[in-house]
Amino acid sequence: MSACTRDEWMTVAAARLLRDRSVCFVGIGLPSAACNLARLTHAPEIVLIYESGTIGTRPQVLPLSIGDGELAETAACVVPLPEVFSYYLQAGRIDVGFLGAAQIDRHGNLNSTVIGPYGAPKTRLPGAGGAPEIALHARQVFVMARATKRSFVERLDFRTSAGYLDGHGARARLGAAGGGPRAVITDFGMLAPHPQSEELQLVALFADASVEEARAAVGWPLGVADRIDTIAAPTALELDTLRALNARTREAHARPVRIPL
Amino acid sequence: MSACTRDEWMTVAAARLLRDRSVCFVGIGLPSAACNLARLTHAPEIVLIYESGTIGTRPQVLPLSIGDGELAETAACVVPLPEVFSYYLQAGRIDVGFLGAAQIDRHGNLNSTVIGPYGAPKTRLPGAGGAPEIALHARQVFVMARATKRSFVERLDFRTSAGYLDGHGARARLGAAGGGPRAVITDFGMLAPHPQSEELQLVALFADASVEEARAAVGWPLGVADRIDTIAAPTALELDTLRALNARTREAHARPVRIPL
Amino acid sequence: MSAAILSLAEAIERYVADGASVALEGFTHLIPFAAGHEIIRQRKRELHLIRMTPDLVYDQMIGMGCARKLTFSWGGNPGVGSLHRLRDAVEHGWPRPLELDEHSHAGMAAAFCAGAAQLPFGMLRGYIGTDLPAHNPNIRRVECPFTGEMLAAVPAINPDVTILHAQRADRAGNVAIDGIVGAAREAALAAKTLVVTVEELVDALPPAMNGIVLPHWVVGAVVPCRGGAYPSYAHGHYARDNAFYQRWDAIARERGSFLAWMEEHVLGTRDHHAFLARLQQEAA
Amino acid sequence: MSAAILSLAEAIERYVADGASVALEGFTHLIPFAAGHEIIRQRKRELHLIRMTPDLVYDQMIGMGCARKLTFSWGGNPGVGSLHRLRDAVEHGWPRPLELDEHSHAGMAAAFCAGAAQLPFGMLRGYIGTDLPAHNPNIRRVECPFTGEMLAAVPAINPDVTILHAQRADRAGNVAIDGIVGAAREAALAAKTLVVTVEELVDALPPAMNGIVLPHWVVGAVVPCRGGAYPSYAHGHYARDNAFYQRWDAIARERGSFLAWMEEHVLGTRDHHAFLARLQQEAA
Repeated sequence: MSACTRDEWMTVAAARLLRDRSVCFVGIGLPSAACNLARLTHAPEIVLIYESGTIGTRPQVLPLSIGDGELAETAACVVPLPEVFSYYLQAGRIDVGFLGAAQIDRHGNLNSTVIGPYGAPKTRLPGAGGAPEIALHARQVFVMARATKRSFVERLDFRTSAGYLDGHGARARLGAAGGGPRAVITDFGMLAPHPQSEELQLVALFADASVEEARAAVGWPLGVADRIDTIAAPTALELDTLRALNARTREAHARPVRIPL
Repeated sequence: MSACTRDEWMTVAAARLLRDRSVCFVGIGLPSAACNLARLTHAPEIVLIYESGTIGTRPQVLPLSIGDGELAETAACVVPLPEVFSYYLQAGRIDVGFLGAAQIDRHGNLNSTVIGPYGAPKTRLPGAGGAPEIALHARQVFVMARATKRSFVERLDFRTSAGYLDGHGARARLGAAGGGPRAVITDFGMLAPHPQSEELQLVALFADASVEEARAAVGWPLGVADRIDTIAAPTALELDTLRALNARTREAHARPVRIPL
Repeated sequence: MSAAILSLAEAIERYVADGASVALEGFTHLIPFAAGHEIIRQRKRELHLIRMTPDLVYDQMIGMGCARKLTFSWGGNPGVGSLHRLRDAVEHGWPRPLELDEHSHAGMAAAFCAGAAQLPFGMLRGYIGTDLPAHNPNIRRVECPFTGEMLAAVPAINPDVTILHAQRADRAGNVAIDGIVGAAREAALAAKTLVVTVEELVDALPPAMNGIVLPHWVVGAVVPCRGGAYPSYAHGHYARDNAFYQRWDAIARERGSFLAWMEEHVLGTRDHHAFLARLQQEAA
Repeated sequence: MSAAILSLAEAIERYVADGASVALEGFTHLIPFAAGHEIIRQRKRELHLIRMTPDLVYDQMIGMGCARKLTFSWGGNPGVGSLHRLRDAVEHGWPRPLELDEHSHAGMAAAFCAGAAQLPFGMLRGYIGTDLPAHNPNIRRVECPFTGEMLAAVPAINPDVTILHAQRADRAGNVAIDGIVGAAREAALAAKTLVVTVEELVDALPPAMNGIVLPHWVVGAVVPCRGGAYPSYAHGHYARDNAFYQRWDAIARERGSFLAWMEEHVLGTRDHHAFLARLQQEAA
């Protein structure tokens, strides 16, 4: 497995966190790959929900968009989007929500809105989408984001969705129902909140990564847990399954589409 | 047409009030017969909605209940009941609502809840159902009720749904969106609100009924419009169509149902 | 997480506790009669019954003394007339007094929707000019923070258990409903536990796309129960027995005839199959 | 009362006035691209564009100067990256400044639902711990009259015109949608006028039962328009052209390449058929 990329490792590490039969609210990109990898390996009965309203979907290839036809065709049912957010997410029926972001701070708060001032942005990002309420209501949130000092920052330019706010129970005091970001899977390993301070600290490293690499990639003084686990390299099965999924996906998305004339 | 009953005449009179293409929120009983008679005669494109969620239904026989299978099978679509009340009725998409009641007062307010005090009723009636919001939101309401001094009363025991409240614009001042009870079809003819006082007054009589009969059947001193129209007897087409509909209905409902063993 | 597949007796025993709030939903269509009868057989007491249209099945449960409270919006025998047992309970406290939590359809629908969405209240533009709010402290008002308009508010309904009847479920517990659905889906999603009796258990549901499916992980238990909605109906399986609804008027009018009928047909039968067999025997 | 059957040019001319609030909905699926292009061809101006996920069609309208304001909840090229024209408008005011009314998906869904129900506001348990309310006075709070809990409130969205694309309509104007629907139905019912472009006009819709149908009397106009969702997709008719979405990133990155592409493909074609023919020619 020497040639395994960090993206692959992140995807495998995230997939391993998912228990069979758990109900996941899936976003596009690495989370979608991780959830489907879990489904194709150790969690065949995992329930995948995409915010487009596809409930219990089992795509053969990864969707490019959150609303690809593949998702609808393989779903147990398709419901209107308002129902996904009110009857499923807000109602507390989601075990795991996945989020990514342009910026994350030490308490797992996320920015996907803007770099620079809101009214005069340096970079306008896509915005909130489902994130604020996923962050609020999912029993646990997993964040997947590659780490740099520009993305793992001391201070967010904008708080799009709540992690642990200022920590020390601030989130719970505000009445957020879900458990918050229980894990941040990044390209050196994994961060998790300290039980009291709720500050993200290093809890696991990929087998070929180091604490120094982690500290160099994070824009705040990164705390380290008493014990740092090692995340084993992807197994042959995991890697083969993921690569086959990605290959099927590339092939499907490259297939020329007939212009509907 | 000598043998035409007053129920038939009421049904025909109500049907004649319905314009083609109007959207009607239909209740069970005489209103259902009237709406379907209209559909089978002069208003083939009338849109019938039953509160069970059947939109644009075209039943071959009259339903016994508001949710008979016949309604679903012949509907343009079937939507959940909350949507009927929020997306259709409350949203102001209903032209005509039909209501009946155990008691009606001079301003067209209706009681279908209780005779006697609410906490210690002499007769407990079925209750509100859809009536309060039909009364509020339909562009116009038609009431169908046989008249006696016990049903057309000086004072309601309970106000289940709003007509013109105390009249003189009281309804509009309360912010009710719909137009209120524009016609009360009863077994001597028709009442309608006076333009200023909004008190129901006699505006039309069946060809064989009299003002005296009307006054004798109404529990308040019944006002009479400047001009009283005569409601022509049912035509042969109307009566044949209605009787055929009722005969089909009786036959269908008498058909023994296989017990699903 | 996945739904258990139970017998009806097991499901009622396990999920309907004395004193529980229980919603048997289904609007005319798919009324879970078999479940109501089993609640009567198991002599459940002090229930808070919830249902937009109590119908015959609640008339039976109320008359047999299962209920202390009723949340409802229309309590009649559809197309026929009164529910005599409901009336007797309200008018004369027989067999015991019945507390009423009374709404309009629109209000109760809003309350179920709020329950399904886990919001504390539902709102509507309704109840204007009616006496209901004067008799029900559960009908209040809320102000629009943008326009200042006052709207009606009702508390969310979240039954301890909702029981539905549906056409089919698969072995994982996914439930599919065709036809008139009323507020059944909202009542299901609002419940702490959902029990669904079904006409048939199948290996795989037909493709649903935009149809009505309750996914297995919101379903507590699935109960195979053929004919479980009779004398109501199951679209595609059997028709509503309108004649039974008409006969019920005479059966339920007097306490004696009601009790005798219930003794013989419900308490005197082991299960829904036996109940249906008894009726068929009588019809023959 | 019944829907008019119009050409796309007629429908846009008649129903989309300069300055109007316009929602082209459809969540990834059934995005009404043809209608957006016709709005550009007719050089509509000062529009208040409304859409949960602006997507390429809004990138195009914004870049061509049709919009003064955008109500939205996620503005990216799905699975690809940025909407460069949206960014240029927000970051540099090119071709003109764009006012933002920014929400989360849950908030915007609640606003569409309120619009469809003709309620003045929608509510949700949301926006907690986010900076959005600080920048959007349209996100407020409302107190539950039963529990005292504070919930988020958003004003109803009621567009002057909503435009959808759907698979089929019948000649009366009943519209049927299969597959992913997003908030399209709520946006449709919230609109003052609803225009629907469809893949095909049929004599009779297939039986719908619990499927998604917009009845003819809520539809203002139906526009036959084959391929009207391309490069988005119409379930059962054609697939999403993911490659086009990826190509758009390069086309839209610079003002010059964007304008040249729009001139040639949209302004330079008479209608959607000609647009598709031009693309096919290029692909050959």
